[in-house]
Amino acid sequence: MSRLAQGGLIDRAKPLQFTFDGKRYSGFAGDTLASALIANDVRLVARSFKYHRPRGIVTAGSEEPNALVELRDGARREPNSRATTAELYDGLTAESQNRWPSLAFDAMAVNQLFAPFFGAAFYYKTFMWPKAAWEKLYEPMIRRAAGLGRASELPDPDHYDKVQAHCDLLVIGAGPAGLAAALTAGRAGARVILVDEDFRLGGRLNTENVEIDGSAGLDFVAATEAELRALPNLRVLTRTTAFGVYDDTYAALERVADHLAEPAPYQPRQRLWRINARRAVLAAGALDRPIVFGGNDRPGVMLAAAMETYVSRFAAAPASRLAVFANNDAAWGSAFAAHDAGVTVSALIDTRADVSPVLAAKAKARGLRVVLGGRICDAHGKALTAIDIVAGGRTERLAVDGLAMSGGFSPNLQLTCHHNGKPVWNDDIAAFVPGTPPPGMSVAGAANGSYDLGDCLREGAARAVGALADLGIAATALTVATATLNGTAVSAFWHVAEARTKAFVDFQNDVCASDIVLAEKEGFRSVEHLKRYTTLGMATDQGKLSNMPGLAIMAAITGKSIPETGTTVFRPPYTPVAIGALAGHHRGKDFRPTRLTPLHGWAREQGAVFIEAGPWLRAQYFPRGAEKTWDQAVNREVRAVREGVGLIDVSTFGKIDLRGRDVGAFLDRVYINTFSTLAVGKTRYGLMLREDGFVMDDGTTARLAPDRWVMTTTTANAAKVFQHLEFCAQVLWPELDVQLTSVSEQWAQVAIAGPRARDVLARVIDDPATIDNGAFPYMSAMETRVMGGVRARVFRLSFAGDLGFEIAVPARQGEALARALMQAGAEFDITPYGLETLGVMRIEKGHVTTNELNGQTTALDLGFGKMAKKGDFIGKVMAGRPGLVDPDRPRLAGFKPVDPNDRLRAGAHFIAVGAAATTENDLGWMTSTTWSPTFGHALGLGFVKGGTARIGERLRAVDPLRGGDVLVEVCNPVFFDPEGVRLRG
Amino acid sequence: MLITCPYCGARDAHEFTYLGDAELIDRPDPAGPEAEAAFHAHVYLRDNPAGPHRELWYHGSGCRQWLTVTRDTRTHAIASVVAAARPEVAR
Amino acid sequence: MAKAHFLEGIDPSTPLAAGRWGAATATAGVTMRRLGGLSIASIVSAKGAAPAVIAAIEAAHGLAIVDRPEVCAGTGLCCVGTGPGKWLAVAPRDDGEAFADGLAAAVGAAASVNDQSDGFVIFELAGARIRAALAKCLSIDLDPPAFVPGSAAATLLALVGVTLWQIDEAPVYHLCVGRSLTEAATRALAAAGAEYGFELTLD
Amino acid sequence: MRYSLLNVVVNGLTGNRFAKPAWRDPAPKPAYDVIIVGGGGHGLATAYYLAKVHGIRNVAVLEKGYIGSGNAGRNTTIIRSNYLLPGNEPFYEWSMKLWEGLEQDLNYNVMVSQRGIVNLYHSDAQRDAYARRGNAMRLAGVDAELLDRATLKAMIPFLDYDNARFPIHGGLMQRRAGTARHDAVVWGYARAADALGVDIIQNCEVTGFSRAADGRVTGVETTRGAIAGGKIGLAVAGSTSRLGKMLGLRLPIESVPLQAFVSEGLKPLIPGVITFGMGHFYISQSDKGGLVFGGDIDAYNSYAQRGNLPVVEDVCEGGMALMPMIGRLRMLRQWAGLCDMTMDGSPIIDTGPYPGLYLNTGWNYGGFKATPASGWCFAHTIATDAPHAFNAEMRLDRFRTGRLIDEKGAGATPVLH
Ligand SMILES: Cc1cc2nc3c(=O)[nH]c(=O)nc-3n(C[C@H](O)[C@H](O)[C@H](O)COP(=O)(O)OP(=O)(O)OC[C@H]3O[C@@H](n4cnc5c(N)ncnc54)[C@H](O)[C@@H]3O)c2cc1C
Ligand SMILES: NC(=O)c1ccc[n+]([C@@H]2O[C@H](COP(=O)([O-])OP(=O)(O)OC[C@H]3O[C@@H](n4cnc5c(N)ncnc54)[C@H](O)[C@@H]3O)[C@@H](O)[C@H]2O)c1
Ligand SMILES: Cc1cc2nc3c(=O)[nH]c(=O)nc-3n(C[C@H](O)[C@H](O)[C@H](O)COP(=O)(O)O)c2cc1C
Ligand SMILES: [Zn+2]
Repeated sequence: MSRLAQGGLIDRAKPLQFTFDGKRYSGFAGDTLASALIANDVRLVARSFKYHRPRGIVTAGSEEPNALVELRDGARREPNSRATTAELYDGLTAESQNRWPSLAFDAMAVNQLFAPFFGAAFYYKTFMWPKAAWEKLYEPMIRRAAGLGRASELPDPDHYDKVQAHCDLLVIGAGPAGLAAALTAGRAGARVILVDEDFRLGGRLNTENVEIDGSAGLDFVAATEAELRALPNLRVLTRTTAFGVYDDTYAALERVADHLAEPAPYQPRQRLWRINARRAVLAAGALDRPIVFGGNDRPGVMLAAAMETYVSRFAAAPASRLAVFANNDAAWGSAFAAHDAGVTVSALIDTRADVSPVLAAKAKARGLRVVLGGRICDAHGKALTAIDIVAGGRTERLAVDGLAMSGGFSPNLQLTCHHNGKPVWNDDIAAFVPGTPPPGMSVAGAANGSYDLGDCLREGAARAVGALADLGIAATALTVATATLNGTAVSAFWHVAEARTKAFVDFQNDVCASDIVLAEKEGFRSVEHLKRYTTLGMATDQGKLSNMPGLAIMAAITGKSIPETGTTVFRPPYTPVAIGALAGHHRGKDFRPTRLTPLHGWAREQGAVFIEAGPWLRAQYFPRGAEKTWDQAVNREVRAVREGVGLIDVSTFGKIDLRGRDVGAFLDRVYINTFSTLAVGKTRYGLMLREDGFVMDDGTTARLAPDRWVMTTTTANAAKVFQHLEFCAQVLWPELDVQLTSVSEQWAQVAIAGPRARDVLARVIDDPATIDNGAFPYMSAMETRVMGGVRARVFRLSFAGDLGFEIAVPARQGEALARALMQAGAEFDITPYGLETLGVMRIEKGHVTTNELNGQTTALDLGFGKMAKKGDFIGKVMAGRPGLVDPDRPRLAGFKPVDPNDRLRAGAHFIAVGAAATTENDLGWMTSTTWSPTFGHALGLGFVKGGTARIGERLRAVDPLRGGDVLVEVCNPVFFDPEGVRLRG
Repeated sequence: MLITCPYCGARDAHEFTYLGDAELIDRPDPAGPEAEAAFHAHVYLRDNPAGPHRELWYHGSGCRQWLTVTRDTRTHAIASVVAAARPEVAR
Repeated sequence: MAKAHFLEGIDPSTPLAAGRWGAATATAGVTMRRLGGLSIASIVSAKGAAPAVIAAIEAAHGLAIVDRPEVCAGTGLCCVGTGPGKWLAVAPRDDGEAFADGLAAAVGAAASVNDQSDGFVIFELAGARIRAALAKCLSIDLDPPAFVPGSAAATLLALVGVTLWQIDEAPVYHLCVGRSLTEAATRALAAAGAEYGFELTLD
Repeated sequence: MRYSLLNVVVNGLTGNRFAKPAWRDPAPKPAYDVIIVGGGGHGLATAYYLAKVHGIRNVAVLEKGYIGSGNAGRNTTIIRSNYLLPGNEPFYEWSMKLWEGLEQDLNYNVMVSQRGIVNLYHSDAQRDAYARRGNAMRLAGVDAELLDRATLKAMIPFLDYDNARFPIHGGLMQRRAGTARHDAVVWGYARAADALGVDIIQNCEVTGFSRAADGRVTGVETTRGAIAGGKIGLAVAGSTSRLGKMLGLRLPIESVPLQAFVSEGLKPLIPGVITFGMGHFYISQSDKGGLVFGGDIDAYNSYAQRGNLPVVEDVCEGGMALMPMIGRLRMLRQWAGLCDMTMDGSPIIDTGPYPGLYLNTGWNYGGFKATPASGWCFAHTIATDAPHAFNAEMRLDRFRTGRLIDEKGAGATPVLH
């Protein structure tokens, strides 16, 4: 066991059991999977992407490139989970990934032997011979070898939440800088949200042994946390990563239950926070970075800052004999911490020839061996066993089982780049610092390149004061008199030229220094090309560790400076985010809202089968008795209407109330035909175009009173038409007196159709005399009363093409109306019918719907050319363009099979008899088809060149997709009652 | 992206529907001499600038006003939001 | 296995039954009660006529309303601003038609009045965690001073268009939803409130 | 240097000592016969075919950043030829044919992977529209199949067929469709064009044009000096309006962001390309193992090359509705490109509108698959001063004449295409 006997922020009273690759281990509450593995002496935890090299744990945070595991099992298996951020819970299970048959013996490691041929982008240059082998052989092989973990392939059993929050100040990161910012703003009374991705507040204070105003750093954290949590205006969110900066909105992911075996009942697993923050302070700290030398990827090599975290925060020693390799002061602090905790520090190798006397003295006091001006060129062992130190022209091999490296820190400035801001180079700290952050964001502490603890605290407080001042909120900066002064000096050093073995830049994607050399030789010199050619920085850690050394090596080869070389772009998310969290509750049946008509309950009582019609659920048909298939029901329903009477729920139509002096003039401008002449008590069919001359929608509009009209739109276009009319009324013609109100929800609407329709209505309407054919002819409309005083609107219309009425009543009366009609029609065998039957009858009648009004058709195409009036209307001018009036455009016609036994299918194309079925000979296509019980054969509507001029002609309707080739006759699209006798009867 | 609707206040852009360049407000005179050319330009041709852009948004999930928003297409920064109706006839 | 979310077992076309749902907390953190016996009407002013409408309502009902997203409540009538020159008028009476006719008579040609008593359903939302639950479905800021008793907003709840206004400091809210979407809105709130214990009352 | 097995072995054994740049890095010459503005897939392919098919080798491709920095380097790599309208279908099928031989032609593995595309349908009306499209493809000699639910279920078992809000009824499939490696396409064309003498000039932004008295466009001004050109072709995708402005041109184009997403690397999971018919979501898996997915555009004009959160959520909602197994998989990175959306959703490859000027633009969110044919047809149009039959309908004046190519029927609202 490498668990140190004392210290650490773990709860030794709470032991926890877990398994890794099936083997049982134990750790403590407060551990991460990584710290627990280290405490159990597990070094080898993963295999790399390309060469399947053995890998260990490199970091102690979300930047981990190597220690990725499959966490949990079954449907909850999560590939590519970072052991360094997975909190230990009792019963945790994890498996290593991307290895076969086992982690210790991975057959794919033979890839390393071929490494000379597997350099950067090798796949673009090979696998082309023979041609067919790419897809048959090479690609499947590559795909199997690539990828990391395995998805569960089962539906995710957990659920997710999304929350909106609003605040004056969002503080990202709860290290000293963030805590100072939050406390300053919180005390000022501002609305503050403080997020940290860790499960503890404190940031580096949880690791480093420092003092603030005379007390321990951890005490400062505890006191600050207590005060923050007590403030009502401040919200603290731990386990919450701010991952993206969008316009006016920060996105953060809270891992609500990932530290539990499974979420408590009704607890979401994770929560997506969308935060509208007026100002933000980014205090995300800085990340230690690796140095590129031979074998720097071996298990046992880790970042110095991480080593210190394992030792100090988790009381887990990553090594028994440790060397430290660095170019900066901070790593010396890490070495001291390890030594002070009882870990043997065999050597402290610094690339610098000089360090501050203070550091030197501290090392001396501890009796540490220090090598100045030295480098490690290679590390050895499957798990680290030895290192080669180069100093003073000599190479020395030193046996160690742990190496802590530090190439200096890189500020965590990713979020400052999400609005295309570019970082700027700071030579003093050999790092990029934030350039232009997104509007409203300022940066404090190590994220801003300020590495001294006192500076971090002061800067955090000052940024909060500044941000609140912008908002007119006065705040007093938290004051700190003294804070531990740790050395912060650094001298740029990236790559050990003497390395003899593979030196890794991007650990996860196996990008080596040699790959960068190759990329440069082949002309991929821009950092963005370098990235894409070598995959540097494209792994799950997004180059948090590798980008800096990679571009520094490129800069060195090309002889350019680092700022001239530049960085690649940081994009959201800061760390990968579960897709489920971004979806929240909108999945399964709740993917989109379901709309129910006011007659839904009645239709269900009647045994309806429902179908999704856009957002609506509508009755499709009403099976009866022994009917086995849907078409049996539909044929019965059609016959019932044609021979007697049927009723259907048409409540889904859009209904728009128009009121005002100028409604007539307004409608004249939005419809192609005239409405201003429509008499009160009449309704008219209208066609609406878009301004580009194509049909937008059709429907009827009735005039109920001189200044009150009601329009119906198609179900599909209800919202679109309302928006369009609002545009016309508010923007185009504000001078017209028109008020628009959507009354779609208020009215239930039922259509009754069939020869007996009037007889039925007569028994339900309060004054039957008013619906006499004379008093109420076809295309009449009135406001009236039904069922003994219920307000109603009755329209004499029929989409089905029969004698018909549509009756609208207030929605709550809808089901009562349906029942009343059913009762009144019982003696005529009144039959409820559904969408499917309506579809049959409208085709029989040649009425067009979405299949025909698909946005590609003109009024002429539909045979409505004559409807267009002389004066202006929307779409008039553009509809006159040659392409739209071309006589060669396919026009609407009807079709029937020459052999009545043939079936027609929508989507078939028309070809002249004797002509080949090719694009050149394509005459048009079938839009809608049905088997017509009324005619005893199939019917179709479609667009064909020449349109109704071809009536009587025979064409092939070819349907190669389904092997169809049917001889059809072109007909009048109105099959049923072409003279309209039924309608008017 | 927040759009500060003059009636509703700051609202997320997902409550709005975008239409395009605010020149769509100025429908040409259909009886004008070059009506077809004018409509062609009105319906189809756009400046599509990289910079400030006057554009139409409909607050369909709010107050149902059509708004003219001046927004920089390089940064998404919004300089102004006003009702799209011409002021002389607006409410 | 964690318990599947209760909504997964209920088809959206089947109304969510009244009662307690979600976490078994001592008291429901979120309560949703359907209010019955209300008349609702929409008022849409003619262009430039909003002042006339305001004056007419004041004359007829003694209620001073404002052309802002606020709710003005008097005895027997409250008006919720839903857009420029637009209001939703709500009254505790069960004769929507007459209510709308009365309003229409009062405003005359200054506005278009429509009975919407059947077009909308109004819910009362309350409970100690109601703000937290609403934050999961709405994107507007409900914290004071951004939203206080008397504030109103036409906005999106999950993906459903709604009008919301605040009744008191508790806070209690009223939520007005289109009839066809009441089930969808109920489900969205049930999902949001499940964590805190959700209680649905239908009368 | 031709890539061959031998070459790979030799380089491996010699530690790549003899590796050569894939393309030269020439300084701009004062004049070229043809200047192509835009070093995306289309611009580079145009230069390649100008040199290869038309023997015009004194050609420069000017790129303001690095080649492939535009949409060519940020698309979801889907290639297909399942178009409906005769103005489009033969063109895209020609593109598919070129894809099928591209590796051999370019001597570069662009990883054309014909794993098939399935467009799901969820209603009879959608099925009918797909049937119309599939049959149009078959008439044009292109492969298409209409799959029923049972066939689909056997092929793609992990979709949510029953519980979904919009049950899956079937799908239109094109087996020859699939994906190609976006960056490799750019680099492959660049390398092949360079080998034929084309100058590829990066970090060279066109900032203006020179015009003769008769209006003829005679050259460009760039951040690397003025360059004269006999003919000048624009292939700048989302930047066409910005260049158009320098020429006083207003175009039927609006530029909007389209976002794309990639997940962490995974073992093979998704076989081909799948598109959801009732939500904005489509997905495929890259050879590296990342799930590459996307959805709707961000519906507003923008040159920011980044999008907003509501679309991210919308896309992920679609993904979860369609395949709830991806809930625990993580989005690794998101980015956006500038789409030059036209008023009918179809592209423009045309001569003019000024002498000496040639336009290649309006690829909406779908021009990657067009890359080979676009280059091929644009080269033809430039070389012969007339469109080829494949791009005969893709002309600028179609908005005036009304001979639109509107696959979706969305009309003159670009954000709806
Ligand atoms: C997220 C996303 C997903 C997509 N998915 C697909 C898909 O799956 N399938 C598909 O077929 N299509 C897809 N597309 C569309 C496709 O990427 C584009 O249509 C296509 O790449 C455009 O052609 P291009 O490659 O030449 O453009 P680009 O690569 O954008 O080339 C244009 C070049 O012009 C340069 N340029 C601009 N201005 C200047 C100037 N002034 N001077 C010099 N150079 C200039 C730019 O820097 C750029 O490199 C997608 C697009 C996006 C954004
Ligand atoms: N001696 C040196 O050279 C040196 C260098 C760097 C840092 N330091 C020390 O480190 C400390 C820096 O303080 P600080 O407050 O700037 O940083 P910090 O590292 O202490 O805290 C940063 C916090 O931000 C969190 N975080 C990062 N990204 C996040 C995100 N996207 N969302 C949510 N949380 C996120 C981290 O979990 C962490 O807790 C000081 O003590 C300083 O002295 C020293
Ligand atoms: C098909 C495809 C796959 C990608 N896969 C990855 C990936 O695995 N890792 C990664 O970091 N980025 C990936 N990217 C995204 C690029 O890193 C980059 O974001 C994109 O090319 C846009 O460029 P920009 O972000 O530099 O603006 C991929 C992009 C595409 C188009
Ligand atoms: Zn508004």
